[in-house]
Amino acid sequence: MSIGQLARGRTPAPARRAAAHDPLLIAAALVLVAVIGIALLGPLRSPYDPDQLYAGAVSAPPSLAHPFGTDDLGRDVLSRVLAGARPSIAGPVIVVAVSTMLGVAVAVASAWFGGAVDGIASRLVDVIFAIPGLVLAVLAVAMFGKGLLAPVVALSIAYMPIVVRLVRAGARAELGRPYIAALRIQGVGSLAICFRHLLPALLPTILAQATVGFGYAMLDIAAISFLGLGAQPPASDWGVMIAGGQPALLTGAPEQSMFPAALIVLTVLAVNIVGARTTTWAEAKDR
Amino acid sequence: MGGIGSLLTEAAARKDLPVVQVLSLLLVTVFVVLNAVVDVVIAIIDPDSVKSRRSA
Amino acid sequence: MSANAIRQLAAKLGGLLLTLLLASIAIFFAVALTPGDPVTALAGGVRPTPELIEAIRAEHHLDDPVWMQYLRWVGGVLQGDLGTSFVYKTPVAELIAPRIGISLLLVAYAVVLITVFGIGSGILAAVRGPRADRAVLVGTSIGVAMPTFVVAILLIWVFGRVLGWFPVYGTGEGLLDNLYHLTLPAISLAVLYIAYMSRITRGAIVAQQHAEHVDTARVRGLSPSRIFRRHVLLNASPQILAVSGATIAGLIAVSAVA
Amino acid sequence: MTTTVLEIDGLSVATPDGRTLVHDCTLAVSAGESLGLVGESGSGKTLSTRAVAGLLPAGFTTGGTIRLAGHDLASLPGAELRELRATRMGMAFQTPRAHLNPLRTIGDFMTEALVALAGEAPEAAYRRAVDLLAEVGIRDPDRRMRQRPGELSGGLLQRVMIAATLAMDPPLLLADEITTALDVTTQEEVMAVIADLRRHRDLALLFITHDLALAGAVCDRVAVMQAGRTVETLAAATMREDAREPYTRRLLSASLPDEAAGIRQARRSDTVLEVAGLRKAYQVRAAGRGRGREELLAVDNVSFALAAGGALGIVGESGSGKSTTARMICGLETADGGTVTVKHEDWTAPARSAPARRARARVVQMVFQDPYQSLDPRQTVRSCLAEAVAVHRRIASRAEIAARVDALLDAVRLAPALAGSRPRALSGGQRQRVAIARALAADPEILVLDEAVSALDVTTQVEILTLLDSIRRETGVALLMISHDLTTVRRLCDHVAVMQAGRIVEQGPIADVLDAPRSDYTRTLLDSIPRPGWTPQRRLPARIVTSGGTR
Repeated sequence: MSIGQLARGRTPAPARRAAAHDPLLIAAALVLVAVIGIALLGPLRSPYDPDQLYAGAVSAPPSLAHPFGTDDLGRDVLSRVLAGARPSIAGPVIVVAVSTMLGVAVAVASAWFGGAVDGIASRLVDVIFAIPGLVLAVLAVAMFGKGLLAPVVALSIAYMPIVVRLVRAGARAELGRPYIAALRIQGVGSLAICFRHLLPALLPTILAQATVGFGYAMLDIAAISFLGLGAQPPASDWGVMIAGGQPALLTGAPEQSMFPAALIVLTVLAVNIVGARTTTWAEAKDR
Repeated sequence: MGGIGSLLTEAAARKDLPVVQVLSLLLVTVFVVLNAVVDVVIAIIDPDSVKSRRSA
Repeated sequence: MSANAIRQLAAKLGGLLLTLLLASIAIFFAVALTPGDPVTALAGGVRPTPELIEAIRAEHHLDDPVWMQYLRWVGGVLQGDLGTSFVYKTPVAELIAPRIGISLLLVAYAVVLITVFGIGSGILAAVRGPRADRAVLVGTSIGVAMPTFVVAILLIWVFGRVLGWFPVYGTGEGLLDNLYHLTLPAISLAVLYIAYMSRITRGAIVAQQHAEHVDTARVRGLSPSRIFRRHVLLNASPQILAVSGATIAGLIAVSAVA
Repeated sequence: MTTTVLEIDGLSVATPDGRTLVHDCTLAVSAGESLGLVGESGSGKTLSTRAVAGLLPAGFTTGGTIRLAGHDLASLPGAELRELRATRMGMAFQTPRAHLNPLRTIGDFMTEALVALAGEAPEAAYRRAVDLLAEVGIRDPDRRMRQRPGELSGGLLQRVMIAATLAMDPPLLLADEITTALDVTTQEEVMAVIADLRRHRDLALLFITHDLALAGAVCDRVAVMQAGRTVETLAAATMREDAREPYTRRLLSASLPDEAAGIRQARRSDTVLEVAGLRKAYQVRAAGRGRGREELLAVDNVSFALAAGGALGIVGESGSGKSTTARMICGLETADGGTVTVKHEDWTAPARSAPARRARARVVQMVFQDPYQSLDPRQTVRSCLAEAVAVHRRIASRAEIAARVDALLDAVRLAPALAGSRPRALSGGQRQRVAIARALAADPEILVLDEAVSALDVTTQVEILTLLDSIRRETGVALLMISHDLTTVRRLCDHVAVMQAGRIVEQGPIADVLDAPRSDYTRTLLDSIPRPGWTPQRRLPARIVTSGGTR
């Protein structure tokens, strides 16, 4: 046992027991469950129609009737926040899913075959990497018009290089280890090595990157909607709502922007915490 | 804000393609050149890094 | 500089140019293949007559093969001809020129904030014991979850409206007034990156603190401050630099959009 | 009258979570004396040394006393403690490459303490550093001063590190496994340097090592540590006779075997593996200022034969091409020339398809050096073995596979209770047994052992070698053993081939080669093995440049 391992102390307790003693993790998990719950069921349970105008209550402060108040057109903010969960969560989820799947496939192919495949993939990744995600998203909007589809597709591509770089480095290190050579000498097939040994080994890396990516995707998509290039009013996307609440902010009704903003921050925070803990745990398990 | 930002978003919203093209290219150039400059600075601090960085 | 270093520099430069070339092709062709006829946009809202269409096509060389158009575009850009806006009908260069100064100032301001507070808090977290570490961790956790525009409206609300310390719109006259007006935007731009840089800095320093060569320095009796400066910070700097390069570059992109 | 420069009395070391890893370390080193501190991994020798040097990880606590040059370390405030250590002791480490700052030049490293602590002028410090480098036998010290650690070989770096410890003229040198990562001939160089320094400077030495034979050969006395305690301290010259503790005796018999007993009779029978004119070249960037690429011949015209049921050892230092040869035989590398013939079939080209690899797997298997790296850390012992079994018997039922796994565990003398464990929970020896069991799953006729015991403690090495020998006798599997260690080869093999710089310099029955070597290189290798009465020699001029040599 090396000094480093000694310094890290005893082998970590089983995950379930460790999690029970980690209030932050529990809180983050609860937030996530709540947000996902809202995204799945929220619209069904919302107190009002999110697009219904209530002329009697324009920019009203929170009250019993409207717990989060109403916006400048007299729409119920709570209902809109609930309705906005689905588009606000779905975008980042798609971005992360697509970029991770593409990225892992390219990375594993690069590491596995090396040579020309690796060279071409690396060059491609370099080029994509040179175009910042937001710029690519704006370019996509210019091409295909406003809406969520173009930015989501653009970000899925823009987030791929970072996945490729991380996973490729991990895969190369893993493939260089003797146990892979031992499996090959046994005559174990390439696909079996890939799915039974290589991918599980890379899972902590992939997971960590996916959660970080989710945070950034959520921020980027919200920014695009906020700028008016993504989801279009009257949609109740959180980014759009924050933008819509801006004038009220200056006239003294901050809650129209604050509630959706708080939800974005909370969601990203919760995903980051859960991701970080899961990764530490997965790494400890492998060591 | 009166900077490049508002110009680019507005151009994208109005499909002003020449503006979007040029601004994208400008940003990409800045991005690439800046990263290259940093690479050179790092190579001066740590000459051994040059060989390994590409594979990282 | 050794021949080896020059060769590596040349290779680096070649890679840079190739990347730029490929990126410019990607950008141009993406736009060229955009659905919808550019003629409609060029005609500027009027329903174009066949003669007008002909004229526009000829003027903008739209009948040439796409790669010819690409070469003409790149050639123009290299010579400072950035093309003409569809919307304003003015040269793009004239649109950009008056705005680029304020954007650069904003980015520079944010970079200073990121360097000072990002790297500073990262060092603090790494060397000032568990309590400072925890405090910085909490701060950065929230920081990386804050969208730029949310920070912006928070700041506008608190400092602009509630406290009234900073202007919330306009860019002001003269450099000092510019900076004053840019304070809130620069902070909003910087928060996420401060949090990110702080984490990277802390990680790089902690990794170096545990490096074996630091044991050698300690056993030789060198003072802790000297070990920190000449063995920990110096060795952590390539990693910090690498990330700050990408960060600043990314910041420029964000500032251009948000 | 001799003064005691270091005295450790009843030292204990505990982790932050309260585990005591060192219980009672007691030893003393007098001026000019050399004491070997010997123990296997986990015995606490490194932690005890780090306690002396002040390098315990944060939160570790110590008990007992450490007196350095008469001062109790526990009683001194931080700055004085630092100064005491800086002037009264020097320390060299196992991995010089990791222990030198990679971004600073050798010159920076050599002069830093002189300028910062002794307050010497930079020019004077530079001259002194050059003298020190010359003293440890480094030629062209001015050039070395400008280089960075990445440009020097491990042996050179270790000498740089030793030279640097001398900067403040300390009376004591702590040497923590300083030769473990080096080839035997380089080890001899470094030990010769240390011997010279001790003669000229009256330097006391605390020599920490896992290698009892080495400690016995270079030290006056040897302290043996086991499970956090110093169990006994012996005079090196008479330790074989004086040892009382059973643990010490076990270590002694594992480290210094009776030479005659190890020699085995060569058997002649059918050839199962034949290698002829094997060649492998790597393209490397040309050294120095030159442009373009040059070829490095890793394996150059290598030929040998392995008899069915026989045991052939291939011996060489790092970079000699022995592992590359093994990897070509197993199909992990492609040969650039020559042939590999297994059971009269041409195996030179690696098998492309999985079925072809499986067919070959039933003939040749391999065991790797690092048993931790060669097992998937996520797999339990059972699932690892079951996977290997299932690959070869595709239709076998679950019960049949389980039965076969149990049989394999039994074959490598592993308790069935360990089947559910992951590699992390196993000891090094247990892991290597699992790796051997996995290799046996295919019922191979040839087992290639690539440094298969060199990462293990000596007592464990003997266990694994005994196991391999009995497996060979029971199953008739032929062994091809790649090793840098002549002693282990002697224990297991009947034939041996000695490789240097890609070529076989000598081969034949083991008794002929080891007892009557014909090549100079074999003789050098044999002479550099530490043994009682050994005097390490400086052989630098005679050394042929290998990858471990000067660059």
